[in-house]
Amino acid sequence: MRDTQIKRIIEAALMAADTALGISHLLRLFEPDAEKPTHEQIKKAITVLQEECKDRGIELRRVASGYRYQTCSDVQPWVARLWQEKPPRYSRALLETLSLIIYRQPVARGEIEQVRGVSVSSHIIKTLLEREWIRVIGHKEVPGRPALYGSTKQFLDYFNLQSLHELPDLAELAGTDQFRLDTPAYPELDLPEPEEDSKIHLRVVTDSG
Amino acid sequence: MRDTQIKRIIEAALMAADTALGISHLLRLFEPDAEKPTHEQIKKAITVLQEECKDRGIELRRVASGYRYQTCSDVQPWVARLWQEKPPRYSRALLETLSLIIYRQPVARGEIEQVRGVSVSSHIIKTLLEREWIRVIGHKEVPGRPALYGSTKQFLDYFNLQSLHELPDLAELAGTDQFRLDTPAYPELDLPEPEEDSKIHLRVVTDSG
Amino acid sequence: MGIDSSLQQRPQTELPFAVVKGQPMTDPPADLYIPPDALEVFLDAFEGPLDLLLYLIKRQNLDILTLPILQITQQYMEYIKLMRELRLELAAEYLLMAATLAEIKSHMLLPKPVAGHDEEDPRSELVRRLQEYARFKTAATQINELPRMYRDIFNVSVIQSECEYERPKPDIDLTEMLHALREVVQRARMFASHHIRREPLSVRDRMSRILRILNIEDFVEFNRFFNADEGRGGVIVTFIALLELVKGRVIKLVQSEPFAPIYVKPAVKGPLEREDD
Repeated sequence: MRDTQIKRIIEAALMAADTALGISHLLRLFEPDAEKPTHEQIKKAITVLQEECKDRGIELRRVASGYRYQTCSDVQPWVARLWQEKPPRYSRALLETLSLIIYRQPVARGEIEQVRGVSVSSHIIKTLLEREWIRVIGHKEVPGRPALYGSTKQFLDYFNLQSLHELPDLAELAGTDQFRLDTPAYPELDLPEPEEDSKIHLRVVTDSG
Repeated sequence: MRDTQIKRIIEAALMAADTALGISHLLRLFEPDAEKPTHEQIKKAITVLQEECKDRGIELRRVASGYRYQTCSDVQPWVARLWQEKPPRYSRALLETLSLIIYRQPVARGEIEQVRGVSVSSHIIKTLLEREWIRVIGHKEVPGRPALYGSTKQFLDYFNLQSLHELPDLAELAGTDQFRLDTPAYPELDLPEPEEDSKIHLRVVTDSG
Repeated sequence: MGIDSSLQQRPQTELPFAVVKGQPMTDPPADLYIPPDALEVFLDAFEGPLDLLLYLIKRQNLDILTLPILQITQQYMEYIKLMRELRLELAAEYLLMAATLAEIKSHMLLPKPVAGHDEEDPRSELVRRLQEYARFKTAATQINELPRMYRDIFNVSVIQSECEYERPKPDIDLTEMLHALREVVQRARMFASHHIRREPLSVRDRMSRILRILNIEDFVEFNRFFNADEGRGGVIVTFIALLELVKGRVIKLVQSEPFAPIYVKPAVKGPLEREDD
């Protein structure tokens, strides 16, 4: 492979990646190729790319975890205005996915898709994981071993909640009168005060002799 | 402000943004400045930046909602290896429904069903709406007031288009008068999408001598 | 009008309509010797009767404009017959098309009306529909071939220089999220098959908490999940949460012998798959 092509690939990869990439990571991009560039060739390409940034609004910097392109600090005042004007917003799909994870946790992606009727993009899950509002708390023992998601302490903190119990019940939300999809599964099971006429009589024997 | 500086700011802003930016948006980045560049200066800077992409792994492309930097499609095989995940594949049913909405807009579901000869699943419409490739642009004044769908800017952006005019003319797609069925209308139709490990090999022989 | 005489002479049974596992099949199976899945796969390959017809026409390089209706009808019916013999659920559209074809066929066999009276060719409507559908099929193929984000092209996203400030993350408020939830629940209600049970959050919350404990310790004694301070309600919630997790095949209860302590462990050992999947 010619040096120009190696350089083009590395430039595109570093520009598209959302994290810094080390040289070994960049080498892996060529893994399946018959003709792989050497470590030195990659290094050389990076040096050339760095030189090409001269007089440009971006630079190719080396940070702890590898190389990454970033905007030059002197143009930052203008670039920052991109977000002042329009604060970024989350999509409806993300909000729905998050709320289902909160209320149906521990929940697998497939169940969310079933309720929503559309597939859940990996991007949404990634964003929620990155924000640390959800995390993987287990796996289902079915083919594919899907991850089960649950909420985090950071989620509670963000919404200024002490515990999930401060959230309204699903039934309340949907309007109790019309919300009768199914017989209420555990009608009497609202913590902390179970009703007296509870239908379930359960005695847990913790210490049987 | 000197042209080099304008160019540097625009380069950095376009590279940092995750959506395409129009010229008026770019102009607003300079809003609070004493010395604002003109529309023409911005345009000129973009042209210079586009020229500078020659021989590089990225390009500055104009799509429906503005300008954006993107990786060149020829380096896709390497760049795609950055992510383990495969990009979603869309079914023929979804793509056919989408193409009907694109070419026939504003179009109601019933008309799509008429042309395709089968019912359109809600799942497909929902997926297209959620991807924001289509939207409801009105309602038909007939009983039931069915929704009329049309395409969006996001569709154009996603498919690397500046406007719908870049799509081939429907009439050209298969010459109306001389309709040749040997045109490769069925690229994948030798039992489309059989699973790799499918144990069943079914070939339908409609005409053996 | 092309009636294919050879096709008519050829006995039905000599026409292999399918090759299954390399074996040509000349007989519609009396028993289910083609796995019905195979035909379902085959039928799934088509986007409906128009698509199936286009396929039949193309297979034989027939001219759509002089559509040899008898030949096509016969072949189409053969598929339909096969599907029905296999008791596959056949979409109504396929049967409707069969009726249309039969009607056109009978019109074709009728003597032509007196000259001067310009009656439309009975095939023309079907030909028009086939042409129209074929155009959109091609259009779909072309759209699929356009360079597409995240498949062929990728957005450049350069990090902002770290010295100034971090890029703001979107903010949401609780009511916004609850509103989204209400909508999705109400939408889901429209599908009768989906059940969002009216479950108190407490059970779901407890299920998550149990899993979090099991993330730290792999093997936890059953009793340890119960806290007497929570009262009867708490015990019930915990117990139901454990049962739900067992039912959902997320955890397992193990006991080495009768009356030995019961232990709880994750059903799946460790995150074997990518977590972001």
